[in-house]
Order: sequence, then structure tokens, then C-alpha cells
Amino acid sequence: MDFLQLFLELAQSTIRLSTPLILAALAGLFTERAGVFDIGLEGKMLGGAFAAGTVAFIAQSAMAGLLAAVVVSILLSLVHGYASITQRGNQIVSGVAINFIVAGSTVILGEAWFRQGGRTPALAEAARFQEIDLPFAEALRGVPLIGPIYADLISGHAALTYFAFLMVPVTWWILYRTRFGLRLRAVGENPGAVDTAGISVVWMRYRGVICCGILCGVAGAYLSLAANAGWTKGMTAGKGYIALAALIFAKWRPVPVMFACLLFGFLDAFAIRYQGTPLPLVGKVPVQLMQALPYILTVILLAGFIGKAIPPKAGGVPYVKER
Amino acid sequence: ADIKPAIIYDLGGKFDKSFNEAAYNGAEKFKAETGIGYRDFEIANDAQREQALRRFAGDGNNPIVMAGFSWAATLEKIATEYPDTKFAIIDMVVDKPNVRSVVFKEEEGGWLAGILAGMASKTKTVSFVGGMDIPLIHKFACGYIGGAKSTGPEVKVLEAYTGTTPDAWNDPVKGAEIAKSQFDQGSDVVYHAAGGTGVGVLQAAADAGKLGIGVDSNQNGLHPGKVLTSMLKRVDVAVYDAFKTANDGTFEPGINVLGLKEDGVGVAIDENNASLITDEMKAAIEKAKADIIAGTVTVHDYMSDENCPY
Amino acid sequence: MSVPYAKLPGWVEYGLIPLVNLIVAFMVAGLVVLVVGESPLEAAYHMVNGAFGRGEYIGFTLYYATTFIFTGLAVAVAFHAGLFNIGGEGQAYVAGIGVALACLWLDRIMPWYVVFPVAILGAALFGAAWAFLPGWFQAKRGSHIVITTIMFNFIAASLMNYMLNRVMKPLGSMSLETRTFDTGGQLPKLDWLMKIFGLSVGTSPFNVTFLLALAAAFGVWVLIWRTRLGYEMRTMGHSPAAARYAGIKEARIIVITMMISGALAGMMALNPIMGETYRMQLDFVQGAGFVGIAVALMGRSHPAGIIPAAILFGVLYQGGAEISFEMPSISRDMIVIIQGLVILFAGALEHMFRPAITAAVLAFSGRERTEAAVKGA
Amino acid sequence: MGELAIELKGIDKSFGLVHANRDINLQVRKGTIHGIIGENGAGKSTLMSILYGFYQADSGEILVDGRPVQIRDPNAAIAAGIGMVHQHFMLVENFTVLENVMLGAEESRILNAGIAKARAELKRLEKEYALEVNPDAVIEELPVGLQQRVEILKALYRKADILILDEPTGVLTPAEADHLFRILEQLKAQGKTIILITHKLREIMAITDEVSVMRRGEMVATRETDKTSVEELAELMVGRRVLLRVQKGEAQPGDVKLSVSNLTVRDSRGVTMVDNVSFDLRAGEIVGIAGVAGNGQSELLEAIAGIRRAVSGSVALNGEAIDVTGHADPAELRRRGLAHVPEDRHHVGLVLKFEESENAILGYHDDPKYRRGLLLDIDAIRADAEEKIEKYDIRPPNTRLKTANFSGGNQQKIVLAREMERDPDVLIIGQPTRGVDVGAIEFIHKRIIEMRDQGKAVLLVSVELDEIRALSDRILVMFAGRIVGERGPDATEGELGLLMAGVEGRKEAAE
Ligand SMILES: Nc1ncnc2c1ncn2[C@@H]1O[C@H](COP(=O)(O)OP(=O)(O)OP(=O)(O)O)[C@@H](O)[C@H]1O
Ligand SMILES: Nc1ncnc2c1ncn2[C@@H]1O[C@H](COP(=O)(O)OP(=O)(O)OP(=O)(O)O)[C@@H](O)[C@H]1O
Ligand SMILES: [Mg+2]
Ligand SMILES: [Mg+2]
Repeated sequence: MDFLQLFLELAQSTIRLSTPLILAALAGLFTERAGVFDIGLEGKMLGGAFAAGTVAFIAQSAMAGLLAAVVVSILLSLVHGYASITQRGNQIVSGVAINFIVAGSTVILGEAWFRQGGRTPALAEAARFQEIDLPFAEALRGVPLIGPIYADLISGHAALTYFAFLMVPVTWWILYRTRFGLRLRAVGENPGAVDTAGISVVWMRYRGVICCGILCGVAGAYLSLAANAGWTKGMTAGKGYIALAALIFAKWRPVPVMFACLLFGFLDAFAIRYQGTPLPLVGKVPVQLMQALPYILTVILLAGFIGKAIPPKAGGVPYVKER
Repeated sequence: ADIKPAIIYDLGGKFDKSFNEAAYNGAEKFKAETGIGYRDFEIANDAQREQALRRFAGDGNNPIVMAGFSWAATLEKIATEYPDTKFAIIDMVVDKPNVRSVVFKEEEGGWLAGILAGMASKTKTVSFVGGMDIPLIHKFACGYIGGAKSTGPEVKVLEAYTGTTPDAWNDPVKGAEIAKSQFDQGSDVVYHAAGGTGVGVLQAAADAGKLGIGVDSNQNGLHPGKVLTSMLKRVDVAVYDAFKTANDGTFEPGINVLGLKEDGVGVAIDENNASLITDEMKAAIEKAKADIIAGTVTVHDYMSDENCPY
Repeated sequence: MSVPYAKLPGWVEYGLIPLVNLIVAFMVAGLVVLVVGESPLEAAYHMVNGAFGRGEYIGFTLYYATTFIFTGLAVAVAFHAGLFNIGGEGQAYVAGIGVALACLWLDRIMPWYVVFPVAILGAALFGAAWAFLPGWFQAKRGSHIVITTIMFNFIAASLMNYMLNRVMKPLGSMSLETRTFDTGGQLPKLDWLMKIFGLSVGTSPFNVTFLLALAAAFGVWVLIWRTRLGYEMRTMGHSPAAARYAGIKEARIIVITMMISGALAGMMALNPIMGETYRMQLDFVQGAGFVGIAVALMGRSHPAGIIPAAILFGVLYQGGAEISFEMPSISRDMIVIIQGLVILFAGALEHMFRPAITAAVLAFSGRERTEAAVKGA
Repeated sequence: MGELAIELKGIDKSFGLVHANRDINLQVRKGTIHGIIGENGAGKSTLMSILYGFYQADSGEILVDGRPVQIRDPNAAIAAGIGMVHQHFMLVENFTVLENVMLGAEESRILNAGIAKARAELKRLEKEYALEVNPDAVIEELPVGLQQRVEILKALYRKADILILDEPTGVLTPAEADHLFRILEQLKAQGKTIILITHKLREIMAITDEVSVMRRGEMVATRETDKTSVEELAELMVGRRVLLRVQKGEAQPGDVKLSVSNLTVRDSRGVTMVDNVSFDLRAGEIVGIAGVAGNGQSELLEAIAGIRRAVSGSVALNGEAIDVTGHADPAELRRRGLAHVPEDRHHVGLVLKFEESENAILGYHDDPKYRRGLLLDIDAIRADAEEKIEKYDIRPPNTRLKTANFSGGNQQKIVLAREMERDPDVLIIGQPTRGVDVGAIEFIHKRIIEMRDQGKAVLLVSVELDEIRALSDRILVMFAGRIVGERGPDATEGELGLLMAGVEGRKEAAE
């Protein structure tokens, strides 16, 4: 088996699997850096995926679907924001609640509108994000090494994938190079300082939450419009929690977030690829072990190499100045 | 007076893109034909099995159909409590005087699907995507593998399972990813028995210009011309029959084993995939079908010894 | 003026406010019912009647509550030491194996009252063991407990799947479950308890595990507020620096706390396995671990709050089931939405009506107390 | 000179049931330094926070330069030219000085542009007011003194002409304090108005033009500084006479209780904070360690108390070695007769969320007398707490009250009571009276002397030079982690000041 070939295949699969994780984890980064924790990523993604599938089908346009996903996901974020910022409620409870509500309502609405049982109608090409071939991909393919890498790895992904990877430096830039970023980080560390500097803590946090909504929406749209042709019930299948883990793994920093997600993606791709095929030394391992492998390795890596992860100081705590 | 039929689904829920949904379709068909309504219920956890079943029996629903092998233990109990109620259970045998047990020879259907796959494959590599690694799914897989390999010794069959949590049945993204990885490994026909996950598998095949094979109900229509065939498991028929016979008072308890002979399993050939099925494929499956019915070929039943010789 | 945070009399704090929140929660849920063109009142009736209408219904409600008391306590105990254990799901899973092993080993030769203690031990040990590693990694390697516990949930699922597939499943059986236990592995129902109130459990799986849960709740209260260990846990939870100053061994507390938490989560397994199905089925946990998070937080991590919160969820589950029995057009998923709404309004939005209520209360009690307070300060 | 910079009319504020400010009127004249004093919890911070828009008054009116203004949030205050240095700093710890200064005044959406300007401006302020601080230093790595500088810079950067400082000198050495006062004078000279909250009457007398006294949420008096006296103010503040200088007799040093030799300690970043320090502490004497905050005193205390590991050296308690370089166990040390009053009561000495009685046993919770079998004996614990509340006059006298709701002074008393009542052999105390009002200071000082007279060995670390001089029998001066000199209690502030600044310390240590 040509090694380069194998590498390329694994790498492609890795990228596909990481894309939604990167988007969701970056989404989490925005709220949690603003001091609002969110285990509702799962729900927002699912809600987004559903909206995307629905609208894309009706409007026969991927863009419309994407837009809808973002809008719905933002609305859900605002609910979370209202509960945890305005009402100073418990952020974890609010997140759990949103996951429940979305899980239930998507199925109900989907069935009510399309009668296809827990899924939206399969989307036509036009209503999905197609894989884009970058210029010269074919031409360059012949070139040894870089040719295939460019043609098969860099090129040929859905627009949202490029968007996801683009968002990594963008997020970094926003966070560390803009006024918004400065204030966002500050409000997650010490809201008192932000408040006394004459900035509205509440509004800052809402903005963080909204950013989260946008990215979760895109993540959802990726699931139903790029990775798939439509929404199916519970299609996030726990990705929200993995994204959360990646976020912590990366200590709430954009670039590491990308690498953490790529790692999860790779381990997953690896497990998929080598299921049932005997491995060197160990031989044929039970499917279940193979499927647990990514998680086991994560734990080992975490315990072995990644030091303590210190969350934003004010994270999870509602801002109350008059107790 | 009309009968009061009822059906209770398994945890997967009515719309699992798999046998629960097939069962639902059967009930709907009955309703459409006879105009007789029916009650149905989706349990949310195991504790509700007994509750729901007893509740339905208590309310005088009759017959009551249960989709899924997990119902066996509960039914054992309730069937004796309500001797006058007719019960039917799918995918499992419960030996009671008022229970009809319907089990399928998935392996036989799988065998035919395997033959088509083997013959349609140019790379001589075909693959299978299961939802969770459980016996029932192995039953599907084993027949398929056998069938595929029966078309030539050189045929290779890849086999993979989606996951170990209930999500494994609702993860089209991962389903698609598994399929793609199998294509990378040379497969050009992929057969799924993975409920909602399969939606992703068939999609991936369609996108990659490979062939998919549907399961349970006829999924050829999902991607016309890109789904080689669907391995039919006529759960819908089983449910329909239970209702129908009860309605004409001909409901027979006992064990129904539905295989090719009984048309309980099979492969779907319709306008959606006509273009993909060559005449010699047709011939091949007709022959295989005849052999199996005649008993000259027996397809190994995974459940008999929980392993697959092929 | 920041009235919202005035100290309130207990009956308002723990009685009136939660009640108002609940009522609102159900009113909003009612809207959902209205949307699908059904009568909210009827639904409400079935919810309440379905949860309390008969001995049997109460039995079901309390059966679910039992499970949630355990998982809720598990989360709460960890919270007190400043740890967020979302691994309840996995810990319960693995504990199930402990319970099953105990039963498979003894059910034919021993009566339940011998098997039960062994099974409790099994559940506690396996659950604790599964929580030990995350705790240990956090303590020694600083790896974040939230990730590790999430990972361990997935690993547990695989382990469970393997065990049932290849080890514990009787040959030739379709479903991933152990054989059905003999009488030794079947817990008696709490008929006598119900009889006291002139009710009968009927067919509900309301069993002795409930008493164990109550005992556990009391045990947790004692542990947290009446023992040195609990004191040390709380100190660490509030202020690690103070804990170090007080000579409290952080690593030790983390590990012990996680193991206690895991053991509690694990005991949840007794309820469905020995009390209901009399065998271990693949997905017997069914999200109880996550519901436990909501239960613990809504119960303010105090047993006295966790028990009612757990019962509330029992009501949602059982009452919800009844609704979908009685009102076919309201499906299982509708119930999930309603649960979500209740968590949202009774949990996350608990402060929403506080200002109004407090203002009202203050209006009564007047300002004298104010003067007193300041003289004090 | 007559017109008012600030006028507050009938300001009223309640926190829930706590009436923090009641019908307060205050007039601050332009271009003056106006002092505000009052006991802990008197309502000073609240009042100022209202003026700064951090809290909203329930009723009342605010006039700036004679014009009534609505100050709904700090933004409005800043716009009105008001700046505030908060008692508990409002800094983002993991940000640089520059970022903290810029926060909220970034000029443009993209930082870079603003950064350049901010740097330049900081340079200017540095020159003008001699406020040196490295703009790229991270806050959490700066000593408190410098952190406060950053707070002041923040205010100046925002061009405040009315500057509020809430207990600024609490964290400063005399030298630093004097420096601060020079800056304040300078600002005053430029026509800016300053409101200074402090517990220290000496400072009031030193630089204020007028002083207002608060007690229990009310404004009880306003005086022209040169027409009043320390005694009068103290009395107005506390509501009774207080003696400001503690009497104490000669020390009778006994045998060595604590001996520290060649102790070296590094902090988390590996910087050497305590450098080869040796000294003996005898029964019946108070040894004071003077020094500018951040010169290793804190680390020294922590190492001795067993909560920070030393890299080398040894410490003996009652002649037996403490495993300071290994796993010294604070609980163990307590049993061996070492009591420790930590510098940071809010985070180390107390758990603010605990009931008073729970804090009263922190560190001693495994003492058999608080136990009944496996359980804690709550009754015993509360009874014990009652006693201490009684004896130390902790207010409010309520063992069930959350510790966060006690004022700093009372919080401090809770810690002192806990540690002193164990009748230890050795008592090490950090900053006993930081942020504590005169009434409480008087009491605390008395107790410390009593301990000495009972033959305890007391090691006292304080940045308050007065305090050191008032209490100590011997004074050690720490600079850059080393002990640069020893003096008697009669040493002048001047010579100690020089040592603390490390000026002549070097030669001496070299000798
Ligand atoms: N954030 C708050 N929430 C609730 N009550 C508060 C708050 N801050 C102050 N209080 C109450 O208001 C009263 C006045 O507090 P304040 O901080 O103004 O006193 P202070 O004079 O600044 O005390 P100190 O001299 O110790 O700083 C306190 O007794 C307290 O009960
Ligand atoms: N969040 C709060 N809740 C209740 N009371 C508070 C709160 N913050 C401050 N207080 C009260 O305000 C008064 C003074 O508050 P402050 O924080 O100024 O304490 P302090 O006396 O200044 O202590 P320190 O000098 O150590 O800061 C105290 O009575 C304290 O209990
Ligand atoms: Mg103050
Ligand atoms: Mg103070």
C-alpha cells in the first residue's frame, strides 16, 4: 500500500471529521472566554443542522440553509445568554435544558413538516455545499509529493471546511488584536475590571454568546449540508461534547483548539480505517477496543503531556456586584 | 366490531430508518386499506416496556405487535396475564399459546444482496457498514459476506461498525466517513444495516459515484440509479399480516420463520435500479433463490453459533 | 436597589419561589401542547394524575426518582469539592457490570437479602473504580476532570458493549443482555410501604433500592456537613488556597471525592437491574447520569433539595409516559421538550421572579429588619 | 477656590436588608484633597462606588461642578472626569499593564493604533509623576504596590480631574505612601480634586484639607483638617475614646522557640524570593520583619508555616526540625504549637462562604475536641466560636453568619481569635491590621502584646512601619529576600526606611 496514498486518505478523513469539531470548539471558545460556560454546543449544532436542512430544501439553496442555521443557533444562544447573563441562572443547567429542548423539538417539527420520520428530505446537489476544486488541482496532480498533497488534501473540500480552518487565525486575530477581543478576554477574567472601565459586562457577554451562536450554526450547517444531504435526528451524536473536550484540551486558545480537533479527528479516522484489520504486534483487536481507542489515547495524552488547563477566571460565575 | 390493533416500537423509535419504521409502514398500510385505526407507542426507556404493554393489553387493544427482540422477556410475562389477547413479536421467539413470533432469515436476504454486490463490483472489493456490533447485525453481515464471496474467490469484503452508544444508529456523518474509508480501500459497493447512520452511507456512495445497498425497506428511491438494491426485510408485511389475520379472525399463534421462501426477505428491484441490474445478475439471484428454497444451498445463520464461517 | 439578594425567609426561598418557577415552567410547556392542538389542561391533568393518581403511578414516579437521587447525589458530592463529574453515565454503566456479576454468581444459591449487599458493594466498587482514574489524573497530572470523565463515558460504553457481546450474553440470545436472574437477583417491591398509605405498588418496579437511595441521601448530608472529610471537601471546593493553609491534602481529597461520587452514581445501577428488569441490558443507564447534573444543580447540591428535584424528574418521566399513553398525538419527543422547558424555567431561570416576590415579601415584613441588620454589621 | 467639584445630596443605598448609606450629604471643594474615614463597613467604599457609577443609589442627587448629573454607570463617571482607584483592585491579572490601562479606552477597533498612543502616553505620565512601571509586565507578577500604580495610571490615562482613592495606602510602605502623597500634592497643584479614603489618621492629618467621618452608613461630621485632631477624629469614627499608641513593658526573652537557618525559597516562577535567611525567635519576644511588600516576607512566612516548599535551609520549632524542604504538613505544625495568621485573610485565612463557626476551626478541624466519634461535634464547635466572638468582640455576634458578611476588621478578628486561642508556642502573623479600622487595630495590638507577655514567641510581618515599631522588640529588615539589618524598637523611621530601600543594607550585610 503506497504510504503517501494512505497518509493522504487518512489526512482527508481527518479533515472532514475535524471540521465540525473546530467550528463548535471555536464557538465554545468565544462564550467561555467571555465567562459564559456552555455545554449546550451539542443542542445548538443540532438546531442549526435542522434549520439548515429544512430551509435549504425549501429554498433549494445551501446559502439560505446556512443563513437559517446561523439564525436559529443564535436564537438558542440568546436563550442561554438570557438565562445565564441576564437572569444569572446556572450556566450548566441552562445548557442541559437547551440540549433537551432541541433534541425534542427538531424531531417533532421535522415530522410535522416533512413526514419523513426524523429526517428532512434528501437535498439535491444545488442545495448542498459541494466540494470545491482549487485552481490547478488537476494540473499539479502529476508533480511528485506536493502534487497529490495539493490536489487531494488541500483541494477538494466543502467551502465550510475552508471557512472552519480560516476561522482559526481569524479567531486568534480577533481575540488578541482587536478591541473586541481584548474586552472579551477581560470580561471572562475579571468582569469588575471591565465594568469599572466603563464597558457593559452584560453586552460584552451577550456578544460572546452570539459569536458562539454563529459558529455553532455553521457547524450544524456543515453536518446537514456538506457532510450529509439533509438533517437526521440526533445527527450530532455527541460531537458537541467532544468539541467541549477539545476546547479544554487546548486551554481555550484558538490555534491549539485546531490541533486538538485535528487530533480527535485523526484518532477517529484511524479507528475507522483500521477496524477489523489486524494491527502490527497486537494483531486483530475487538471492534469495541478500536472504537474506544480515540478516547483512551486522549486520556493518555492529556495525563501525559498536556499540563493543567486553567479556565477563564470568571467562567461559569454570573456577574453579581451587589450580593 | 372492528379490532383494536396496536403496535409498540423499540427504543430506536418509530422513525429509526430501520425495522421500527418498517413496522410503522405495515401498520399504516393496514390502516389505509381497512380504514381501521391503530394505537402505537414509542417507549423512552426499558422500564416502560412492561408498563406500555400491560397498559395496551389492559385497554383491550388486540392484537398487539411488538417490534424488536428486546420485547421477549416482557412479553413472556404479559402474554400469560392476558391469555385472550393476541400478541405478535418480531425478531424473537416467544413460546406462548397466544403469541405469534415472527423471525426473519436476514442471512438469506443478505446472501442475495451479497451476490449482486459481488457481481456489480469492478474492484472485486465490497463492504458492509453495521450500526452497532450486535448479533442481529452480524446476521445481516454474515449472509452478505457469504453471498459476495460465492460470486468468486477473489472477492474481498470489508466490514465495519459505527459505534457502541445508541448514537451509533443516528450518526450519518460517521456512516459516510466509514463508507469513504472503505472506498479508499477499494470497495465500490457498500451495504448498510445501520438505521439512520445508513442514510449517510448511501449518501456517501452516491456522492462518490459508488453503489450503495439499502436495508429493511426499499431504499432504492433515496438515490435513484445509485443504490444497487435494498435487502428487504418485510417487517411491514409481518405487521400487516398480524393485523389483517386478526381482523379476519384467522390470526395464528406460533412461530413464523420468514425467509426467501415466504417472501419475508429479498432484494428490491424496481425502476430506480433497473439500469444497474444486468440480466446475468437477475439470473444469478433467481438461481440462488431457487437453490436456497430447494435447500441445496443453506446460508449459515450467525445466531446458530455466533460466528460467520465465510 | 439590589433587592434580589436580600435574605428571605425559608418558606419563600425553598417553598414559594421554586413553586412559582415550576408553575411557569409547566405553563410554557402547556404552550407546546397547545401548538400541536391538544388541551394543556388535559395534559397537565394526565401529568399529575399519571404521576400520583394511583399507587402504581406513584410507584413508577418514585422508581425513576430513585435512579436520579443516586446520580444527583453523585454530581453534588463532587461539586462540593469543586469537581464537575459528568462521568456519572459511564460510572453507572461499569457499576452495572458489578451488580450483574454479583447476581449471576449468587442469584441461584442465595436469597435477595444476601445478594443485595454484595451487589451494592459491587456497584459501589466498580463505580468508584471507574471514577478513580479521572480523579487520580486530575490530582496527579492536572488533566481536566471534565474531559477525562467525558472520555471515560465513551470508553465505558465500549467496555459494556464488549462485555455483553462477548462475555455476559447467553449464547444464541439476540439482545445484548445477561440472562434473567433467579429470585436471588430480584429485589422485593415496597408493597408494605405503599400499604401504609393504603396504596399498592401494583405492577410498578418501586423497590427497596428507593430506601437505599434515601439512606444514601442522608449519608451524603452527614458526610458533607458533619464529618471532617466533608469539611475538608467543602474547604477545597470554596478555596484551594485556604485548604492548603489548613493542611488539607488536595490530591487525597480529589481522589476520595471522585470515588465516593462514582460509587453513588454506580448504585443507580441496582435500581433498573435488580429492581426492574432482573437482568442487565445494554443501555440501562439511559442518560440518568446527565439528568443527575440537572437534579444536583436544581437541588442546590443539598440532599434536601436533590430528593425533591429527583422526584420532579420522576414526575416528568412517569407523568410524561402517561400523557403519551392518553394523548397519542403527544409523542415521546414532546415529553423531552417539556422536560427541557422545566429544566430551563425551574432550573436556569430560577431567579426570574425573585425580585418581584422579594419585593412583595419585603413590603410585608417592612424595614425594621433592615435597621437591625446594619446595627449588626 | 470656593466652588464645589462634587456635591452629594441625600444619597441612600441599601444592599438587600443592609442599609449601607443613609441620607448622605457631602461637599468636596475643587482643587482640594478631601479625606473620608470610617470603620470597616461604615459605607465609604459604597458611597464612592455610587459616585463612580459602580453602584446605583436608591435615592439622592449628585452634582459635579455644580451641575446635577445622572451617573448611571462608570462610563458616565469617566465622562464627568471622575476616576477611581478601587480598594480591591479592578485589574485583569493575566493582562499586561498596557492592556489594563487601555481597556475601555482603546481609541480604535484595531488595537495596534491605540497601543502606540498608549505607550507614549504612559511614558509621559511616568515622567510627569515618576510612576515607573514596565508597560509589558503581567499584572499577577507585580507586587501590590505596583499594581496600585497601574490603577492610578488608569485613572490619569482617562484624564480624570476628580480622583477617588479607596484605602490606597493599605498596601503601601511608608516610602511608597509618601511617594503617592507627593503625586497627590502634585495633582492638587494642577487643580485636580482628590478624595482619599483611609483608615490611617496620620495620613489624614498629613495631606488632606478637609475630612469627613462616616459611621454605620451615616455621615457624622466634616472638619477642616487643621481645625481638628487625631483624637477627635478617632472618637467621631468609633463613637468612643481610643488610645492610639499601645503601652507595652520590657520584653523578657526566654529560650529559642523557632530557629531559621540559611533558608532559601523560590516562587512558582523559580525566582529566589528568600535568600539564605537565618534568625532565632525566642519565647516572650516579638520580632518584627520590616520591608517593602514583595521582598520575600510573604514567602518566608509561608515556608515556615509549611505551605510553601523551601529549596534549602532548615527550620526548627521547639528544637525539633521542620521538613521545610520536603513535605511539611501545616496540620502537623499546628499540633506542634505553631500558629499562623496569614497575610491574605480573604483567600487563605478564611473561607468567605463558610459560617463564622466553620472558619473558627479552619486548620484545627481534626482536633479531638471538635469531634464526636467519626463526626464533627457541631455544638462544641459553635460553643467554642461563641466564646471567641465574646472575647474578641466580633460583630455581629452570630456564629451562623456567612463570613463574607463580616467587615474586614471583624474577619481579621475571626482569624486572630482562632490562632491565638490555641495557646501556641510560636505565633507568626502577616499584616495583622491591613484594611482594619482604628478601633480594631487598637484591640489587635493589645492582644499581640498580651501573647508576648504570656511568653509566646511572636514573628510579625507588616508593611506598616508604625505597627512594626510599635510592637516589635527586635526589628529585622528584609530587602530582596535577604535580611539586611537588625535594629531595636527605638530605630527611627528614617534609618529603617533606608534599610528597606536596600541603600545601606548592602554594606552591612557584607560586613
Ligand atoms: N457588594 C456588596 N453587597 C452587599 N452588601 C455590601 C456590599 N458592599 C458593601 N456592603 C454592605 O455595605 C456596608 C458598607 O460597606 P463598605 O464597603 O462601603 O464599607 P467601607 O466603609 O468601605 O468598609 P472598609 O473601610 O472596610 O472598606 C457593609 O457593612 C456591607 O454590609
Ligand atoms: N459581596 C458582599 N456581600 C456582603 N457583604 C459584603 C460584600 N462585599 C463586602 N461586604 C461587606 O462590606 C463591608 C466592607 O466590605 P469590604 O470588602 O470593604 O471589606 P473590608 O472591611 O474593606 O475588608 P478589607 O479591608 O479586607 O477589604 C464588610 O462588612 C463586608 O462584609
Ligand atoms: Mg471599603
Ligand atoms: Mg477595607
